[in-house]
Amino acid sequence: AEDPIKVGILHSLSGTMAISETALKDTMLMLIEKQNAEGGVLGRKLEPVVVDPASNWPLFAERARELLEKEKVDVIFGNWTSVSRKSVLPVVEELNGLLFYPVQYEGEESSENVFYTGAAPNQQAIPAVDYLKNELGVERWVLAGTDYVYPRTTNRILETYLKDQGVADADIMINYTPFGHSDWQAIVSDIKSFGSAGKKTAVVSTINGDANVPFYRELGNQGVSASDIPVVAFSVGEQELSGIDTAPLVGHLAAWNYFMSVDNEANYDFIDAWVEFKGDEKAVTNDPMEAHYIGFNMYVEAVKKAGTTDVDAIKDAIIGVAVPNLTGGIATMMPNHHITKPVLIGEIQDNGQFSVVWETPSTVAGDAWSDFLPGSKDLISDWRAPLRCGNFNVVTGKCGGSAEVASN
Amino acid sequence: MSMFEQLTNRDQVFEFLAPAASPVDVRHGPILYLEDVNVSFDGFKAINNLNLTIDDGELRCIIGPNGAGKTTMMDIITGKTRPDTGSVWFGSRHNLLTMNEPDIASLGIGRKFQKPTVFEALTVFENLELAMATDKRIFPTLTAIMKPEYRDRIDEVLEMIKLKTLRDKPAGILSHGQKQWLEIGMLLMQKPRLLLVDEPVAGMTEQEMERTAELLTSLAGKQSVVVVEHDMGFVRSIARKVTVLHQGSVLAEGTMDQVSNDREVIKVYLGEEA
Amino acid sequence: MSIFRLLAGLALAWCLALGPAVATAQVQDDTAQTLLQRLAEASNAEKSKVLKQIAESGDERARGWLEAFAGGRLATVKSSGYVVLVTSNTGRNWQVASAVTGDSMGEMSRRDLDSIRVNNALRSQVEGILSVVDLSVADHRARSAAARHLLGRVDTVMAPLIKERLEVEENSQVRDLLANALAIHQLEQGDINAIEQLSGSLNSRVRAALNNAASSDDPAIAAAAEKALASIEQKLKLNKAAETLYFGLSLGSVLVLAAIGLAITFGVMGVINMAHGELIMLGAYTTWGMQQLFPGQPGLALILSIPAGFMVAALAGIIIERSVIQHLKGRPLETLLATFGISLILQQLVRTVISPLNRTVVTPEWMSGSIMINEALSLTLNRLYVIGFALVVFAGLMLIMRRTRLGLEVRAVTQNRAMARSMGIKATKVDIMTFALGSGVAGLAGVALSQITNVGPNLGQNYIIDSFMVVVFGGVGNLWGTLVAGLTLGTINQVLEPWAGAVLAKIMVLVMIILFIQKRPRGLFPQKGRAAEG
Amino acid sequence: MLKIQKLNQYYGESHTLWDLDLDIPQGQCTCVMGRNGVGKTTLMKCIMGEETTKSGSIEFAQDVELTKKRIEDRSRLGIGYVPQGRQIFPLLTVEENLRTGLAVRKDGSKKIPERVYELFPVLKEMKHRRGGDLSGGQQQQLAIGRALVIEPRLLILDEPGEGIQPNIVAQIGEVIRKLIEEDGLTVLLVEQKLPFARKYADRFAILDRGRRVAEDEIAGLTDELIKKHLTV
Amino acid sequence: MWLTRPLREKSTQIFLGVLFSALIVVTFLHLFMPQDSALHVSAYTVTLLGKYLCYALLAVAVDLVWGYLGILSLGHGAFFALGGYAMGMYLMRQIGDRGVYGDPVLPDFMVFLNWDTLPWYWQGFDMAWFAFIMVLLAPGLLALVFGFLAFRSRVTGVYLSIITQALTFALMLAFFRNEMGFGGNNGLTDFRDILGFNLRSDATRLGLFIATGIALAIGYLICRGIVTSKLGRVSVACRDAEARTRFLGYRVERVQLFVFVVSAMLAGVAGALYVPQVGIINPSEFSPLFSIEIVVWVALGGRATLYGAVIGAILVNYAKTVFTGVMPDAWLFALGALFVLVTVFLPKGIAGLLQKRKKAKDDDTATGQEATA
Ligand SMILES: Nc1ncnc2c1ncn2[C@@H]1O[C@H](COP(=O)(O)OP(=O)(O)OP(=O)(O)O)[C@@H](O)[C@H]1O
Ligand SMILES: Nc1ncnc2c1ncn2[C@@H]1O[C@H](COP(=O)(O)OP(=O)(O)OP(=O)(O)O)[C@@H](O)[C@H]1O
Ligand SMILES: NC(N)=O
Ligand SMILES: [Mg+2]
Ligand SMILES: [Mg+2]
Repeated sequence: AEDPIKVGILHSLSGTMAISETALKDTMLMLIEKQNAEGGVLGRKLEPVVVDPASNWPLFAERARELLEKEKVDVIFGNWTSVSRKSVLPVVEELNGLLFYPVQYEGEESSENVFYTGAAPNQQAIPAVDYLKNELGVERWVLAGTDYVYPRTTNRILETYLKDQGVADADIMINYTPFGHSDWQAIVSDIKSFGSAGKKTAVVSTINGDANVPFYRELGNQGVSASDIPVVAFSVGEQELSGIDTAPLVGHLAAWNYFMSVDNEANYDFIDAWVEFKGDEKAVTNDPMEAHYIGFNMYVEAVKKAGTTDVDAIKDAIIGVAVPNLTGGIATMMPNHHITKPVLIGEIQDNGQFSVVWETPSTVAGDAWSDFLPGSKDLISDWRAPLRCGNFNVVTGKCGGSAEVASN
Repeated sequence: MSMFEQLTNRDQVFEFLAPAASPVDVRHGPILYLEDVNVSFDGFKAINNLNLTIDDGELRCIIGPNGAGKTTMMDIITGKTRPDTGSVWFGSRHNLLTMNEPDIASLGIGRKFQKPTVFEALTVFENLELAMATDKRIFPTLTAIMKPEYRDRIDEVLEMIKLKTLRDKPAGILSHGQKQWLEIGMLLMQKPRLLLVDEPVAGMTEQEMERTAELLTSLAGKQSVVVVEHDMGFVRSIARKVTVLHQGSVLAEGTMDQVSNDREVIKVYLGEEA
Repeated sequence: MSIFRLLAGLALAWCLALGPAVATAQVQDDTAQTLLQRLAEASNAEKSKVLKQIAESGDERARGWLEAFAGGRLATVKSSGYVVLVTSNTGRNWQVASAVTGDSMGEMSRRDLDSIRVNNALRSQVEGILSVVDLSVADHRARSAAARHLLGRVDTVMAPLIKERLEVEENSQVRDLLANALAIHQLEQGDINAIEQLSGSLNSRVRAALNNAASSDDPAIAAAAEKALASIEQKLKLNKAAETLYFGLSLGSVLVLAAIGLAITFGVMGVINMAHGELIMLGAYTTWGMQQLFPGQPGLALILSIPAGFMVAALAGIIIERSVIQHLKGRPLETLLATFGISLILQQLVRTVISPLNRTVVTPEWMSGSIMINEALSLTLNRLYVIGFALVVFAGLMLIMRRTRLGLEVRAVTQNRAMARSMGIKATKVDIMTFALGSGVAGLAGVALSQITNVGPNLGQNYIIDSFMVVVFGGVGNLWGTLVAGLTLGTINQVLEPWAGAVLAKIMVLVMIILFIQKRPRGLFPQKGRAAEG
Repeated sequence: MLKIQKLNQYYGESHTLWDLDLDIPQGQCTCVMGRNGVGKTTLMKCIMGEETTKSGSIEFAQDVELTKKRIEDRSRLGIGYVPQGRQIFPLLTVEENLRTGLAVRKDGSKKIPERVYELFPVLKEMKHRRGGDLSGGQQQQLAIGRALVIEPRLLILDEPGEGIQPNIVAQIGEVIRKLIEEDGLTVLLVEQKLPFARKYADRFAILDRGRRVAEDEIAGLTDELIKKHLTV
Repeated sequence: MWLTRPLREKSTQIFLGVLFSALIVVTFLHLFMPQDSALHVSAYTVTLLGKYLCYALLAVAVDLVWGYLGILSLGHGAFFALGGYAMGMYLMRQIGDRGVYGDPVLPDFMVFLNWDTLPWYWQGFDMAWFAFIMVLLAPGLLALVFGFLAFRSRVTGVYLSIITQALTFALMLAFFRNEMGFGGNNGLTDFRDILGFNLRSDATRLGLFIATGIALAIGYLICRGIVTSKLGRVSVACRDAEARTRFLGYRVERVQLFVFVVSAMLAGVAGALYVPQVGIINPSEFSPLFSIEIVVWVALGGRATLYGAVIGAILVNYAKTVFTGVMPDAWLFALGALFVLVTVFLPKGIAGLLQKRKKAKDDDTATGQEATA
């Protein structure tokens, strides 16, 4: 047989991010196993190469280099945090690798070598705010986040967006907390008073990771219920809920592109496979896992289409590739290396699942560059010939500063 | 002991070129002067209106019951303890209460502690090297080199304190008595104007005591020496003037004979048969 | 929303007028089934109507249906469209029962069921219906909750009914709430006199109503509302201060709990125990484990976790002491290296054996929510318990260290091991017991923390730095110091947080610690005297 | 009471005690003498178990082989130790320092024997002061008092008079005699000061460079011996 | 001269010999061995080794203050990170208009945070000489101010350790804040050139590796020079009996300050060389756990030996690299066990093991003799 196709898996298995990323590694292993059971791709088996960047950002770059230079993998699936992606980015560009990034992120990036299968802000944050405004009549906004770039950027975008819609300064409260923040007493109390001004108030939460549990606990204990002040979260999924006592949370919201509870045969099959793979009846699936599912299938299709695993060939072939997602729709790889996704709003239920209460009528294509940030509203990304540019300025008609990189 | 003096002066070719390390002004009287000093610890008065003067070149013995405040007095002089009230002058120019330990030490006050304290990780030789009177600022210390005459001096002292064989052993392995000797050696290296010696002969044999007595007497005159000791035999052998401290203040002062016949001193300190 | 109002009004009428007699009424089973099926098929707007009909049906099962609907536990069987009640909805197969008869229908695959969607608006509507019904129940707490729910939700149809209810209501708290609810409604109608009733209340919905009135077109009303608000603001300030103090104490007691075990192992024994955080983590996982052992009885499990958490962590401590620490006597700095290794191992052990994911620890009923001091000041119960627990643990430790021989012996052993042994003190035993004690207390901290924060492999790391900070700030070797330091740092943090934000507040606290140590180089309660100065 | 035979001790590679034999008869005070660094303290530490011996035996009360006992059990056998350099617990109060000795008392008493306070009244006065704050002499008194708390059968004193005021030194001597005569205590004393040794000891032994070079009744401590082994 | 004195020591000669041979061998194998040869050292490995050498220099800096001065700094990562940021700022400015937004002056993260001018503290970092001075100055100054306050007040022991930890923790939180103007959590990344050389070329990488090796050699010499000088013995005296040293007339706080600042600067240099090799600097380098880890390397290698620190740093990080690759799920067990076993069975670290061997051969060489002029 031919050499196997080597698939690098770059997810933290230790350190603070292991909590989120371990499941993604397992997802990849499961997908690869399944693909191999079906005979691989182009008659070649797939071979996973797992490394542990240990939640250490420089180590991500080092491991990526190891995967590409030493292990000579054909493609990498990996990363969770933005900073780890930023760390890896120069390496995959230098060594001309392929990276599939499965997590919702702040946008403002488009690399020739990276495929963003998670949501850009316009595929999560904006629709969620629209829902709150239009369906729940929210007029007053708390933007609460962990102090790092994803929440900062998302909140900037939302702030601009809300103000464009006529929301007054006084009706927006912005709050940042450190990673792993565990004492939410004062903040929840502030949110409560902010919410007692007579207008319907909601919290848009970009609070990350471990900080969520104490946050929701405090909300519950201080008697902030979803019917008073709903919280819509962008980083709380089924996996996070599996570590929370959900009873006091019922009715709070999350915006994602996938929920485990979605009633769809493909989804049920995926869940069955996952439960079997993990050997744990309680194993849950979540949005980034779906993103890997989509990304993996897109890669497989692209390899089939190109007939090779050659990186440049894949880059050309993958644009336009469409595969089914797990919510009954189709995900298509766009020229800006982002994909089309439906946006779903779900309410937390007492069983740790979300019940979908609203969804976009059709899928939304991801924007690499936000329309709501002054620096980027004129930029577009298109990696097809002849443009081949990740940051084309439509006003000046020039490809931004990365022209050199593109020809690298 | 001219040999010793020679040693200590070897780098001073001319008197007026001597480093201004110890600009003590003793023209107008005593080298050390304590007036109305008071110290209390959590309400306990350890030093109580203490007045004491030591003349330049004097050898003074201080005795007194355990807890009389002798060590505390030395702590005050060397800047380790700050008194609540009172004044402490070194010569007529230096108010010791405004200075910190290293400043006081560089003025020329050296001390041997009651409980021997040496640098255990350093060798005996290095202990002496560090004590040597040299420029103790950072860069001079960094660039200091071991001149042959320094080495000779250290070896001389090593000979004197009988630790030659243990020269390159870490000081941590010394026996109790050997550490006492090493501390005395360090004091000698320091060439201070004023030596404060807290219980130098504890744990020494009679003969060693005699040698120590000789050493201290020989230093007096050129340097001022304050000795605290409980061994009356030793005190008697060196004493000129003796001060008895009791409950933080001076109980009696005078010659050894005067003091040892003082009823109070006998009562609180010496005991009937001494 | 007016549909909801109308419905609520009707329901109230139904309830008040007919009383318990209606509760026994029953509709035909097939009618009920159709009703529920319509609920399943309806759009959100229509669902609202159907809910109304269900409420009006007066069926004794109606409450169950409404609650099940609000809880997302109604589903239709895909093949038949039959509406079922989901009695257990975890995993891939759900337990279902007939919604109409209540008979169990066994397990069904998730694939074959279609959940009836509910959302916040509908849930709120159901709550409204139920709370109106609840206004006439016997339990005054339930009435009070129902009345509170009505604040800001009364409309013209309901107003007279509330008035009637107000006549007969004898509980003063409920009366007050109802009066306020009514007054809000009247204010909305432009009745300036209502402001008087509202002006003393600290309730946030009342404030919301007054805020709205303050921007009213009628200048008289606006002015009166402003005035009422101002007086409320005044009272709020006081409450706010009290609240901040409470937050501070509660954060402080968490710090104390996390640090107090370290005050023993590090402060007294001198072991730089980097695995302290992981011992806390073990305590937290023990709580989780106990809750798995006693499903459905989180309270009992939690109480049993106190001894269990202590034992588990103490046992781990003993193992650590015997296997590693005992070989490092007299080399305290090396303990840092070894225990750092142990902490890595323990973390990964939990990741591998249990899961890298956080575990759910349920808060028992009696520990959730808050006790209300007044409308603006409530003390969250879990935190209150933690404060109490911290104080009890502290007192207990203090007793052991002060009143028992162990306290004396451990200090003797750490100050001069050889001499202590020469005095006949069994140093090895003392080491084991002390380390076990410190570790056990860390376990207790874990039990408490499981009620506040995540139970996951990183739990320990989040507290280790703070713990060392507290012990050192208080003065190593002094338990009082740890207590005071923890509470002080907690309070300062909470005082700073509102105006500096959480991140800056934390930075400021750290800088403060640095500066404070300059002033007092040996912490708040330094070891004094000759020996300490060295 | 104590019979030491062919004892050898090393610090790392340096041989400190050489084939040392020593007999300490019951109910007497034996004084060990020798220049600084000859190994007196080392010998005491070997008896207490603070240093391990390479070979040889230490027999206690005819039948107990001390070298096989753990340190903490030695004090339980009734050996009290006043080490050189006092070794008090600096951060424990005076009273707590004394209380450390209570655990091994045969009668299980929880009270510090009055005798200790009688002998060293200053200790009673300073009961609540930290041991480390005491003056040198006071600490020495505390160290002796602490050893007495356990009511030992054998009392080891390593230069007990060091730093103590003359009248109390004399008093200590008297107490030693009294304990020997009244309670049948055995005392092993390290002392440099001849007058004290002559006055209170029954026997002496001289060490030189780790070897026992003389052993006799105290009367046999001749100037010649002194000259040979005790002068520098 | 104090700096050249260590060159006469056998241990320093061996150390430098091994270091320079390694540099030469690696360079040779990288440049002249064919790519497919088993002996070829890839650019990946070169950079990896370069990273180890940075860590080694950092560990040497920590050993200087911990081993010889008794100051257990749990915040040395802060100095490392500051040096790294100074270098990162230079590298950011070198990107020029090649950033995603094409702004010739502002780094990308500033554009997207809507900043319109470069903050004052970013001025000058476009000039290499200025940036390189800052690499020394920033950590040096922080150490100076912090050390001045702490040593003046005689903060010692665990109290000092914990406030160094508080220092690095506070800096971490501060640098996380986007308002600080250092790129927040994402830090500084996507570097292009250094001194005009393309950072993405193998030659530059090799150059950086060699530069790091030389920096380590110089750093080692400086430290060795200090510890073998009289000042080194004074340091040890401060470590063991601070009060006693004062009574000899040494200003302990100045000795501590001097050594601390030197150590901080070395750490800064290590950070500056680290950043271009790993390609990112972000606030996690300030994390207290990283600083603790550095101490662990030193302890593992053998405290107060300097070369032990180098061995410890390289060994632990090599172990990490190997373990995370070979057994990604269980590597923490292995690393944890390594720490435990070394402490229990090798009380003086790995250097202790080497010393024991050496001791058997030639007995002692007293430090006093090395000081001979
Ligand atoms: N830091 C302190 N805290 C409390 N008490 C202290 C402190 N320092 C000294 N003292 C007390 O002050 C008194 C004087 O002590 P000092 O050490 O000066 O006595 P001394 O004369 O040197 O006695 P000795 O002859 O026994 O050495 C003692 O009672 C001692 O307990
Ligand atoms: N820990 C140690 N390591 C190595 N050598 C040691 C150690 N302790 C003591 N020594 C050496 O052993 C010898 C005997 O010491 P010891 O303390 O027993 O003497 P000593 O007879 O009690 O003297 P002193 O009269 O000074 O108290 C000394 O030469 C000393 O240097
Ligand atoms: N991209 C994120 N969520 O960091
Ligand atoms: Mg004294
Ligand atoms: Mg001795």
